[in-house]
Amino acid sequence: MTGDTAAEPDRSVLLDIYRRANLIYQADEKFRTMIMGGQLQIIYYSPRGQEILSAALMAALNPDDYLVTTYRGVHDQLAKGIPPRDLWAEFAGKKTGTCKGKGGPMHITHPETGVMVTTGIVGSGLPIANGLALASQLEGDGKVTVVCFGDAASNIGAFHESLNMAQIWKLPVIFVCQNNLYGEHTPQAMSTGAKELIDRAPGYGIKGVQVNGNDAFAMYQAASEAAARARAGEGPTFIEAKTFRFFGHLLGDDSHYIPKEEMAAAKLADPIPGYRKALLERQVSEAELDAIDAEIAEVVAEAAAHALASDYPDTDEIRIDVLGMEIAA
Amino acid sequence: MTGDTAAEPDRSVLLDIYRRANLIYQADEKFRTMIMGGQLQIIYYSPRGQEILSAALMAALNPDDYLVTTYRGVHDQLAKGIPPRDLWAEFAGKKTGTCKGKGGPMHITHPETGVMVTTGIVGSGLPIANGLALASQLEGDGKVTVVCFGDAASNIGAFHESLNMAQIWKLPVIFVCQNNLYGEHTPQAMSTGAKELIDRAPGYGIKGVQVNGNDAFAMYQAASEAAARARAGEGPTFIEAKTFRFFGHLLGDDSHYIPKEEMAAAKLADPIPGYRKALLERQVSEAELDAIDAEIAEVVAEAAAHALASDYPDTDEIRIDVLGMEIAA
Amino acid sequence: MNAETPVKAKKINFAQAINLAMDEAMAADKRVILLGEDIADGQGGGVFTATKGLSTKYGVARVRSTPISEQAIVGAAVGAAIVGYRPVAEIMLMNFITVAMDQVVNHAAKLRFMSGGQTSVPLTIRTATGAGVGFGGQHSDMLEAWFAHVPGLKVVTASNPADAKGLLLACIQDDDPCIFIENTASYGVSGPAPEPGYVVPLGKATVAREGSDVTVIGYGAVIGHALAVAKEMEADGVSVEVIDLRTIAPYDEAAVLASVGKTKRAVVVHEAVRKFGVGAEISALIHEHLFDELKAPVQRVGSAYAPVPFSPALEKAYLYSRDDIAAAIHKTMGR
Amino acid sequence: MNAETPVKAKKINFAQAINLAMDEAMAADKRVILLGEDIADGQGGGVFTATKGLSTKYGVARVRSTPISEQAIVGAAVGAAIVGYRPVAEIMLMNFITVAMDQVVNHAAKLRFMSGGQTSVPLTIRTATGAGVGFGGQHSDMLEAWFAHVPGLKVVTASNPADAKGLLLACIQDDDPCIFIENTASYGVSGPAPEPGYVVPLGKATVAREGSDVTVIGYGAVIGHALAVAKEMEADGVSVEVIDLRTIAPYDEAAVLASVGKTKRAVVVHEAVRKFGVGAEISALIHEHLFDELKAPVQRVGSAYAPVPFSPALEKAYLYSRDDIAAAIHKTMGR
Ligand SMILES: Cc1ncc(C[n+]2csc(CCOP(=O)(O)OP(=O)(O)O)c2C)c(N)n1
Ligand SMILES: Cc1ncc(C[n+]2csc(CCOP(=O)(O)OP(=O)(O)O)c2C)c(N)n1
Ligand SMILES: [Mg+2]
Ligand SMILES: [Mg+2]
Repeated sequence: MTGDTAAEPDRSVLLDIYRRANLIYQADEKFRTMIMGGQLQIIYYSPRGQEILSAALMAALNPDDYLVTTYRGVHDQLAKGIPPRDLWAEFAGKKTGTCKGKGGPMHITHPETGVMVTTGIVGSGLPIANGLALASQLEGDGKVTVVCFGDAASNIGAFHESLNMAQIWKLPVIFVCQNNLYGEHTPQAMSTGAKELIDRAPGYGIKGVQVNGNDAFAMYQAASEAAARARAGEGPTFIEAKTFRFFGHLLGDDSHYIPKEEMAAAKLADPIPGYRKALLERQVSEAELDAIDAEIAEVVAEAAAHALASDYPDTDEIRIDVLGMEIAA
Repeated sequence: MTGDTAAEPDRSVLLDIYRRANLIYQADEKFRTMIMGGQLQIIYYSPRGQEILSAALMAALNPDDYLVTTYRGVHDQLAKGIPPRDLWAEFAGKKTGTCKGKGGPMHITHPETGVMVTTGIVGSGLPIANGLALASQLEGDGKVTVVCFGDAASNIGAFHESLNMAQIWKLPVIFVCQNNLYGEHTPQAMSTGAKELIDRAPGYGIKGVQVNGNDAFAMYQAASEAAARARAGEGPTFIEAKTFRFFGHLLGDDSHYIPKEEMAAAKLADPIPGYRKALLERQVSEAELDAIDAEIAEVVAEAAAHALASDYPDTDEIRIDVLGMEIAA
Repeated sequence: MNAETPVKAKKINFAQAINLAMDEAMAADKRVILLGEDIADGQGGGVFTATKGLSTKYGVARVRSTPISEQAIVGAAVGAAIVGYRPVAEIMLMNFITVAMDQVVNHAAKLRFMSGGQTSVPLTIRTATGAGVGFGGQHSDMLEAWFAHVPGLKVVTASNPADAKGLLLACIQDDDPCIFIENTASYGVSGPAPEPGYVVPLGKATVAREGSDVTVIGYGAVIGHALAVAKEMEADGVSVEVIDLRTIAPYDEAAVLASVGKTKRAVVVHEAVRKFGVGAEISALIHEHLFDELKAPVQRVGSAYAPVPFSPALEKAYLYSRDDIAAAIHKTMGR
Repeated sequence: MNAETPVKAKKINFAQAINLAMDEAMAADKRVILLGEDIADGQGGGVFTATKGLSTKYGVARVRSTPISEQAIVGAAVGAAIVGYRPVAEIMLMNFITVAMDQVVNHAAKLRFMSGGQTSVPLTIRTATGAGVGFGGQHSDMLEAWFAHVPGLKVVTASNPADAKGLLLACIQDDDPCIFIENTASYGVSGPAPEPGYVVPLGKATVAREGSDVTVIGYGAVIGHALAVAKEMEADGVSVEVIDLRTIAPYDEAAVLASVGKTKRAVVVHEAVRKFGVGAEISALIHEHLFDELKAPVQRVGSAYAPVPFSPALEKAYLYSRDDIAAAIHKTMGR
């Protein structure tokens, strides 16, 4: 875990993190409700439990920094700033979605907020993140690229090649492993030879930081330091951020493979009430937080309604965006 | 480098290593002569400089242990026991070759001596080695699988996936990185983020050993220990064996990318005369070694002659061994 | 089985059929082992439950949940296969095989040949795919044409559960590397259960329906659609023969040519993108052999030239349809 | 260039032509960058010297020697491309692309579509391959049919140095991901040098030789052989038209159909394995459009259904040959 304690972030940053985290929290709840209620027919990878990690991480970045994430990406995408209505419409396969309905939940792209790629192939985002960072390095635009992935993804070849390349080229990239301790139904110890994922850092000579991702303060600090390093040309950082997912791999997963005590302990440490408590202890009022919650509830409700009300794309879209030139009918 | 010093191996082992190393040395010289003289038209990856590493490694194994190696494999293949005439004929594309001329230099297989796969794709031998070791583990046959690869190969995804899988399954496999400091024309520091390749071991929780591969005693000890561990069910070992290649990546390479002083120092430390000297210091006589050399010279000459005299395979062979069933003409 | 079991009515779905094939193979031969992500019962018996119960029955040494390391999975299968094991590697979805193509194409397919016949590679790769389930661009591709183009590989898929069982068992028993393709949308689809021991020989097509006017050639889920179209066309007085290839490569050329030699008209159908697909090979073959006898050029039906879209509206526009099959048949008849 | 230079006689080989394309592209646009193993001058300027001098001229920030990490190479190219760079990634030999197929197929090819057109992927992958040079099973495969079957990718190859220069430049300037295939055996082969700025448009075939009796369709090194056969056949009174596709996917259907519509006979030739190859697609297309006009079924020439063997004796048996092309032409004429 990060050793040094820095000064706590400003109150405005703390509230910003709260806002991002609660948007994720409420959006996730709404997605689950709609799916269970049959209003949306999609495979859904809930980020419940990982909200604080993502909110603190994105709060430490600039709006135009790049993000690459995965199928379990709702938290990252919303925290990075994608307008909920655009995201929602994409999840619903509508033409008003971020990608005109072509990508869907696993393939969200939204360049205006720096969300460049969302991939459904485990590990594949990392090599692409290097490319974004390489462009920034050549361009000298001062942007940082963050790529998020899971613990189990750290066992695939692309992870290895990417951390190595980033380090030798000193790319401005932050590899954020959201370690929720499971890959699908397999616990880390069954799939990973390393005692701690962070033990992989020396194999690339890369700076490694292990952090409690559910601790907004620690996570924000780790991300800020990594971003500063990247912007200073000092190269990449590998952050292992410990967290937990409460709804298993995909919605409907009964988490049979998670020991009951482990699940219970995780729920006790739920970062959402934890962070609220931390803010209350820091002279933020209940009323202020409730107001934010209420505002977000409206945004989420509107986003969902917009998605349902929107039209599906025209079938002609099948011939568009395949190549630069439109394909003949 | 390995810390503990064990008792020196028996005289018979020392001579065995000498014999294997000198077979490689003379075979390599003959190959180069034949190629430069136009008698063989092949791409040739000389193992010159890596003879002792391979000889000591194979001397520490049983004849029926499995080996997986690469395009730069002559030293491993001969040290493992492939009859020179069979190897030679394969290099010449003749039907008397190990693979009837179908595989060629980059694809030598000779199950009788445990040489199961030679691959031309960097890094691909490692996953396959795990499979051989897995079969041995299930079979309980006590065999060990050794897979050899280069330093630069440690930057490809397959390396990562393989060491991890071997460790979590405690497979009886030894990963031998023959670190000759260059991959093609690229020095290690340009391609590898790790300070030392051995720093990658903790990332897999695997036992790692760094050794001077050109030191027969150290190499033999490291290999023996790794084999014993594997046979005892204690799992895999990653051996980083430092060495050097004197003829560059492939024959004809002028080594322009190797600093002159580095090459000069390496030549000064040439393991072939070094080992001869070590044996002479251990009461082995010049005459004894000369006799071995002479015997090997004959074997090599015969192998080369046999290869040249042999026939090419029938063209019908193109339809055989593609599938179990012969392909119709 | 007790006396009351209504044997004739017994049904089985694809997931169960595939499970059964592995179960029988594992019972018969201890060298049959399974490798794949989450395939052991502790991890749920596979995301599509195709391996459910097998680790409990045969142990986790033989039914191994793996890390997410497809190169290592296929590589381990290759290594074990060349020393006599018969590994069945599950690559959860076909698009994931793109990270392991080296092991499949450069090694599994070639080691028999490159070794001069010394090391055969009796492995099976099971993998699921197919559009129509909203999985989007990276989880739905039909890539069978790639593998069919690689000498040394067999490519197999089934149109019904009984065949799935019989074909998968044949793959496992076969001495060559086989790619066994399962249809994501079909795991729950049921059909008559096969007898124990049922094996379908590789390389043999079957006539799924006899007809005299036109031959529809396909495989996998296409066959159900083709049969439905054939039935509809009966009303129009068009007699459609349906050939189920079962083995896509090397395919049963004789069966294809015999049928088209009889009907003189042919339509090849697959879900994969039409361009450069399996249908091109079969069309070319038919023309090469039956040019003078054909009453019309062979028609091809396949999906649009596009990645698989997420939106259901577009996914439909992407996918081949029964209407497409019917239109192609009419085109061959219109002459 | 001084006054004595005999401009008209200027020759250039494939390696130089390819180098020239990158040189011009880099000079014109600083977003053109090169990635690949050993491509910088410190490492020899590429194993086939195709990038020689470029790192010295444009710096090692833009001409980057990489680790042996093909996924990272292609992935870095994809990432840089979606933010406007125009990376040219060298995958030394085509078989090595098997470790990076995920990046090529699931990402480069699909990101434009999956993003709803927001991120195009203007990258070029240069890769060498081809049998006949004794590289054996894992360094010689022609895999163009795979990529042609993937919507979103362009596949390009050249039959002469000038085209190589013009086509590669077009690939780099193109907004879609292009696979540019080079022939290992041809790097040293010379031809007339192109004018500076010479670009060959993608998607346009060319008539390499006019003829009236039969059309031979091919690409890459095949064209040289086809032209030689055509010349020989002239003596027999057979007039052979040769179409050089140049872009394999999406290919110039109109040019193919126009030529065959004229000659009424066609032979498709490629070095890749015949089965499920590019020739199948073209044969199917021609029959679909010109069935009534064809005087004979389209013939396909390709290599044997086998891995590429090492032994020169077998490599010859594997490879398509001029005799095969001639025999196929005769077959179409024999009717
Ligand atoms: C190459 C590849 N293999 C397998 C899968 C199937 N798959 C999707 S998510 C997943 C688990 C990933 O776990 P982890 O990286 O820990 O991320 P988490 O889902 O826990 O956030 C697997 C196996 C895939 N998408 N891609
Ligand atoms: C996947 C792949 N990429 C690239 C190559 C080309 N290549 C062959 S050998 C080699 C260098 C390997 O270096 P190293 O692993 O250090 O082994 P050495 O040759 O030094 O013994 C390269 C890049 C290849 N064969 N396979
Ligand atoms: Mg996880
Ligand atoms: Mg090396």
